[in-house]
Amino acid sequence: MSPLVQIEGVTAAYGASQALFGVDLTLKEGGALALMGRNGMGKSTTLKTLCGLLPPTGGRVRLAGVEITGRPAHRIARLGVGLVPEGRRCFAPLTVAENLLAAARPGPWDMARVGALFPRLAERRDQVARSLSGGEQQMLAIGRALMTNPRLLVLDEATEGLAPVVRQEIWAAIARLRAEGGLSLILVDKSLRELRQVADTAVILARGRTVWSGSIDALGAEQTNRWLGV
Amino acid sequence: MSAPILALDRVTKRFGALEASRAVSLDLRPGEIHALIGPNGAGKSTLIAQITGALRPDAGTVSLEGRDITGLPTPARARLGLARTFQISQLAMGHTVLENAVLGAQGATGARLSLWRPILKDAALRAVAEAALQRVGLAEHAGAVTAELSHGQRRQLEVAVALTLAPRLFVMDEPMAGLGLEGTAAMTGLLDGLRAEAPILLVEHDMDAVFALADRITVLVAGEVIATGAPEEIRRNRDVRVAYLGEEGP
Amino acid sequence: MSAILLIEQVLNGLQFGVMLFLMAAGLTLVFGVMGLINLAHGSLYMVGAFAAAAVAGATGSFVLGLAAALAAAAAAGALIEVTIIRRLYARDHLDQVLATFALILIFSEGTRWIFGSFPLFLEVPAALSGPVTLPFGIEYPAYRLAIIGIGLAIAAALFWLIAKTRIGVQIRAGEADREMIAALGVDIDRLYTLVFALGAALAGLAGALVGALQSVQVGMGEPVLILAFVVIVIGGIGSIKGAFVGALLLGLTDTLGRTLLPVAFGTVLEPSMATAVGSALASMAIYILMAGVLIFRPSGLFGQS
Amino acid sequence: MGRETWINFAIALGLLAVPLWAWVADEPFTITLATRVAILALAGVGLNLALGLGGMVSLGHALFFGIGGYAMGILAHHAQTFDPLMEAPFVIEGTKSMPVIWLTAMALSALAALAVGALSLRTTGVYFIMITLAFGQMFYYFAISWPAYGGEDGLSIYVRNGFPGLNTLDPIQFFLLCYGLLLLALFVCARITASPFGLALSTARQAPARAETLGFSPFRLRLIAFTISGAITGLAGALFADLNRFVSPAMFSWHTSGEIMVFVILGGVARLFGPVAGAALFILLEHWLGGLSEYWLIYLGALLLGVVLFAKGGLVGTLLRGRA
Amino acid sequence: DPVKVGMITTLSGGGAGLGIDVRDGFMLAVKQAGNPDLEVVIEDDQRKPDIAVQLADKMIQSEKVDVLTGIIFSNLAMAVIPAATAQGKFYLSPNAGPSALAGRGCHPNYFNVAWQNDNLHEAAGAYANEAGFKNTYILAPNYPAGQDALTGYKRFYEGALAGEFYTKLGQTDYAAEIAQIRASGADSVFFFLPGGMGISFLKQYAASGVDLPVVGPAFSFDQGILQAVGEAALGVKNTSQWNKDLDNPANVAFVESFQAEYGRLPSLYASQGFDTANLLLSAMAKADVSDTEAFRAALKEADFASTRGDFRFGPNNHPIQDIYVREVIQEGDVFTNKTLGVALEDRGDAYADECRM
Ligand SMILES: Nc1ncnc2c1ncn2[C@@H]1O[C@H](COP(=O)(O)OP(=O)(O)OP(=O)(O)O)[C@@H](O)[C@H]1O
Ligand SMILES: Nc1ncnc2c1ncn2[C@@H]1O[C@H](COP(=O)(O)OP(=O)(O)OP(=O)(O)O)[C@@H](O)[C@H]1O
Ligand SMILES: [Mg+2]
Ligand SMILES: [Mg+2]
Repeated sequence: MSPLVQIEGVTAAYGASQALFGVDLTLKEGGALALMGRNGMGKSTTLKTLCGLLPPTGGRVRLAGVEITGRPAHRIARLGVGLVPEGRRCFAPLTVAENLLAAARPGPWDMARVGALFPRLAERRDQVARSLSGGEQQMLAIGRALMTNPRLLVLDEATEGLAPVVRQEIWAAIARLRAEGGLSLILVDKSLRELRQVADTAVILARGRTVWSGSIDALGAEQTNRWLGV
Repeated sequence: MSAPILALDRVTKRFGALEASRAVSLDLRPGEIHALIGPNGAGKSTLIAQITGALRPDAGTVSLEGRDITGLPTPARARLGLARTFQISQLAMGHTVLENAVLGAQGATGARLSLWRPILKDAALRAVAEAALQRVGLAEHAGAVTAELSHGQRRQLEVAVALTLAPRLFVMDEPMAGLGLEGTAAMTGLLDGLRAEAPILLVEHDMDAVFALADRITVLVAGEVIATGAPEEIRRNRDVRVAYLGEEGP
Repeated sequence: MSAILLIEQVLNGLQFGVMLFLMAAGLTLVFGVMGLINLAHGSLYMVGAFAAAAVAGATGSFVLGLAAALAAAAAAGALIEVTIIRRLYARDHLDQVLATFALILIFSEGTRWIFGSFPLFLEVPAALSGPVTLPFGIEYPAYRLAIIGIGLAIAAALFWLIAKTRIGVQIRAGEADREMIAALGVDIDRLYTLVFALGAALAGLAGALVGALQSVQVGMGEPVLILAFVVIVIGGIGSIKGAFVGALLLGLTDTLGRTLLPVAFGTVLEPSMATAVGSALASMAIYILMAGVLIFRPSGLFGQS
Repeated sequence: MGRETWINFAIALGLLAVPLWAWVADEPFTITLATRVAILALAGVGLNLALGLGGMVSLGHALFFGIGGYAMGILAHHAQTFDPLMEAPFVIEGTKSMPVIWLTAMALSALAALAVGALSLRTTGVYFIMITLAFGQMFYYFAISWPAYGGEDGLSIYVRNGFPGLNTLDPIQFFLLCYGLLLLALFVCARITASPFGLALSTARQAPARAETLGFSPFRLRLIAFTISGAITGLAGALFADLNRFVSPAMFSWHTSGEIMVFVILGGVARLFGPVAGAALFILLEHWLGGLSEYWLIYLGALLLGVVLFAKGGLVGTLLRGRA
Repeated sequence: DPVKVGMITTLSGGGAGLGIDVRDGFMLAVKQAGNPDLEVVIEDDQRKPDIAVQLADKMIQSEKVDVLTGIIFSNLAMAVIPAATAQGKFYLSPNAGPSALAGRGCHPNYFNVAWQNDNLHEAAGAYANEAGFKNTYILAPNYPAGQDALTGYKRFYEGALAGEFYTKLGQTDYAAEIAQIRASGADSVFFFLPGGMGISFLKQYAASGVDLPVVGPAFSFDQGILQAVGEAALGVKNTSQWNKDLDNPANVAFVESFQAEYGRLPSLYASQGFDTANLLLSAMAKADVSDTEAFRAALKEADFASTRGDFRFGPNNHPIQDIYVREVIQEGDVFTNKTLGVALEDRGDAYADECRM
């Protein structure tokens, strides 16, 4: 069986400035992959090329064996990729309910189930997203991605700026999503401890290249020291 | 005990039915870092907005060095020595790093803005700006256009601009947000040194940083202060653990 | 001025307002919902009127003319969306102003090239020509009543479309963050082409309906465009409800200003002076209204700040 | 010197060289065209201060252009007919002296800009565009229907106003006068841009919250810039009226506002010499295409469209990129 | 010597139809004359005063024309004519005749070959007396030409006014005005609403059910416009110095050749363009343009066969001519005008006395 995500030698650039120089990454169906690296090393950019938000300038991206390199974002999303972007990017003038509705596609995840996962969102159904607190917006972004009923959920710093309890809540929610099976994950986060609990494999980027990959348990002090600065 | 620099007295703010600040009182004393923590949506940013003047409280007063500033607009507060950094960087992206800092130095002088004399030729302002950049470690990027900076560098520039103001106090909204582990450590070191210059009111979710830095911590939940005290007391406080830190908190 | 006349003038004001709403509805869709300043909206209005006049002239059927207006304007709208407008969403307002200003030139002169420099003929359908008698003995043109009806129906339909349907939500989401809505699986490009074509079709419909009352000529879209902008700015951009209220307010202000101001000045000035001053002020009235509204409500009556 | 400085230098030189050549070759109309470019560029320089530096997209600058024009028209008209502008409480006579007219034009348009700005700057974005348009339209309709100074027919001034020591009726001398004022305005704008005020203003454009926390009120900064901007455009209006020896409400129309904006965008927003390049290109196009076909506006439209879509940053921006 | 004519007229945008007719009429006469000494340069003013001024500068300074002509609209005429005549050029106006240039602002080198702006309105006033109107409602747009129109009408009209109303320039909806008219107790309506404004007014008036008699100047009932108004205009009386059925040889030949050349019926404006060119040709036959005095005298004689019959210049170089009343009729499926009679005979204008030259 072909892996769910297979990224091979992807390069990408913002205008004239190149950001990715050769990223390789493989995620098997049902797996959870931690994408790591210092600030500005290309984590978000890699995720953008995967989701079709930034067409790669070279290399290949495959989803469940189908080549999707350079396809428009909405096509890729419909193949089952749900994105929780860096910086939340909720639809500011829309209400919570409308934010969720805009993304909805048929499947097990619906308004009620998202509301059960994040009761706070259910309470604020009719509040516009721009007046939500940062944490509430983060929950909304995750809920919104779930509403597309993805097979792959891509979380780019999903716990940034969240209170510890909420962060724990979200990690618990992620763990639950994992346990229920069926959903594969790619995670970017700065908390190593939590990543270790959820992810099974890890990829480290430096200067737009894959510099290390393997089982997360194999990630030792030497690598974290060298590539992450801790 | 020295007189507080900043004092909030029963500040209250409502958004419709929601009470985002409920009679919040707190103060900031010389030389301290006072951390304001609380769950998402507790009303921290709302409180900061009332301190800096973006929002006006429905009731209660905000005073700076004994002077009531509740009704003052933001620029007037800035001129009184209130410096803030933003949760999401607010920088002139098209300007160079130096220009962003020099304008802060200009603001600090409180002088009327000249329309004629080129600002970059003003040696005194440049010196202040360059010193601030030096301190946050951006000196060699002074000529770079701000849009080209990495996220972490922009956070550093935010702090540098605040430094140029030579303020009476700092109000910082999540300065660690979006910084990597390394960056967080560097920022922690920077803030640690800063408190000698002016006290800091710090809003932050990074508990490692908060407990490493804060002299006092105030916990806000649902718009209300549920505890204020030294870090150790807060760490041990049951209510705080339930409402915010969680059982596995540091 | 008698009470009956006053009632009739209020009715005229409302009718003018509804007419303006027809013009403003498409504009607010595109302008508010998609965040695009489309100065060429007036050109689409003109395209509708010319298509209607040409087809009605050739076939003798007003209904066919209306259909042609809808089709031609929608097609023109879709065409410019795909080739030009699409590249402007991400640009700032300035680029949009310049590009659509250029489109006005192209449309106007292109129309003149095809249809010549003389106004075309478009007539109110026979079934609706002439007046009907309303309560209080008010005689009112049947065609204008029909316009009021159509305008109200369109207002309701649009309001429902944008506020209540999933497509409406997606359109608004797309305005807030195009890239994000695409990443959630919505084909925003196609959606926007459709919306733009819908807005254009509304403009074309307005052009055809109003063209039967007015003169179908090159440049007819411009004064209308400005009025429509005033309407949606008063109402609050992006709000169909705002456009509706704004249009009625503007229609009433203009009509009553025109008729009442000279009378009002007549009480203090000599007659010809009063008409001159009164009508000078009346021609500025809607702009004064707009400035007044914006000074007290900087984002219009129903706009979100 | 930076690349942009060289481009600016070339533009300034070009605008001077062409009419000088025309003077030698006895082509007075070319001088007239160049004068037109200089004056319209000056109007654009005014707008650019608000638009480029301050981020205020004003679609109402025709208002100041028109006020400048009418300041000239009314003063010269009274001088021409020898009846004073005002008799009580003190006498104000008309004048044919350019310096007096310029000062009046600038003062009046600055005053108008101050008032319009104070009201309009409460709004932002599209609302600002439209409220400035509304103020322009108010004046337009007022000027059309106000009979005292010709209404829609406008006012003709038979002889161009005078400047001490110059013969303004000589096209090249009048050109040099306008050119000098343009350079002066450009110099002033360059200084303002580099000044503390300019830096604060453009910070207020890019990050208003930042400007506030540094102690600057964005509203005040914008209002001051808008006023200066209005004064410069007003001066251009007075010169334009002198060039045509005629003023009419058309100067107030939204087309005029649109055209001034087109100069700025065509040349490059927030580029010092953008309006100069834009006005020159526009006038050239108008002049050349006008002779091509009765439907030349189609070509003009297509060209403008091409510039917006494919030449980001306008002419100056494109030149900068082309050489980079 | 050859004569070079600069024609500045409106060929694009809103008022283009009028400029095109003037140009076509003018060029028809030029073609028929076949005079190799006459050269014409044509430019489009876009109906913008500043463009018109710029074009005039260009024609004078770089094309070195001897005669200027072509302007349609009064506000553009005011911008161009005083400066052109001050520089010693001849100006022959084929359409606009603002009062300022007929009175104190008259100039020996400025000839108006159409009418003084008030003329057709004056004729409408005179006709109103004849038709027995006692209580007319009058309206016009609020700008100088509109104000002049109402003044002109009142100059000859002897009855009472049921109302006097200024509309906004460019207005397209007249429901409010029509309601005022209905309520005013008027027995007739006079309006001056040029271009699209007139079309809109007439269509809406027809639909309103008010059926008071209407009279107006020819501008809203001319050939180029009538097809767009349609049946709504049938029966309306309007005043004009020309009509296509005027029975003089010059006119019969003109109407026929214009139709043959351009495939449409000539309009008022076309006839004015045609007359302007013939006036110029008649002067060229008598004098050399470089001899200003002689050429001016030759122009003043107006020794050409005008399409409107008798034509001569008054002391201020404005026409003295008959002004007719016409009625809108339908011929087959074409709407056109039929001459009913003369409203004002040998009419000069009200400003000639103020002209000192
Ligand atoms: N929109 C953009 N335009 C230009 N350059 C960009 C843009 N976004 C990112 N970059 C650059 O691309 C490189 C990779 O950025 P990316 O956002 O992928 O890093 P990251 O690993 O996600 O970092 P972080 O942890 O800070 O989010 C960086 O050098 C960054 O400066
Ligand atoms: N303008 C507003 N209208 C209505 N509710 C608002 C508005 N602004 C904030 N709120 C609400 O007030 C509460 C406090 O918000 P605030 O942004 O102050 O929280 P916070 O403590 O800063 O949270 P975070 O840590 O997530 O940033 C939230 O529930 C938010 O939804
Ligand atoms: Mg990232
Ligand atoms: Mg917050």
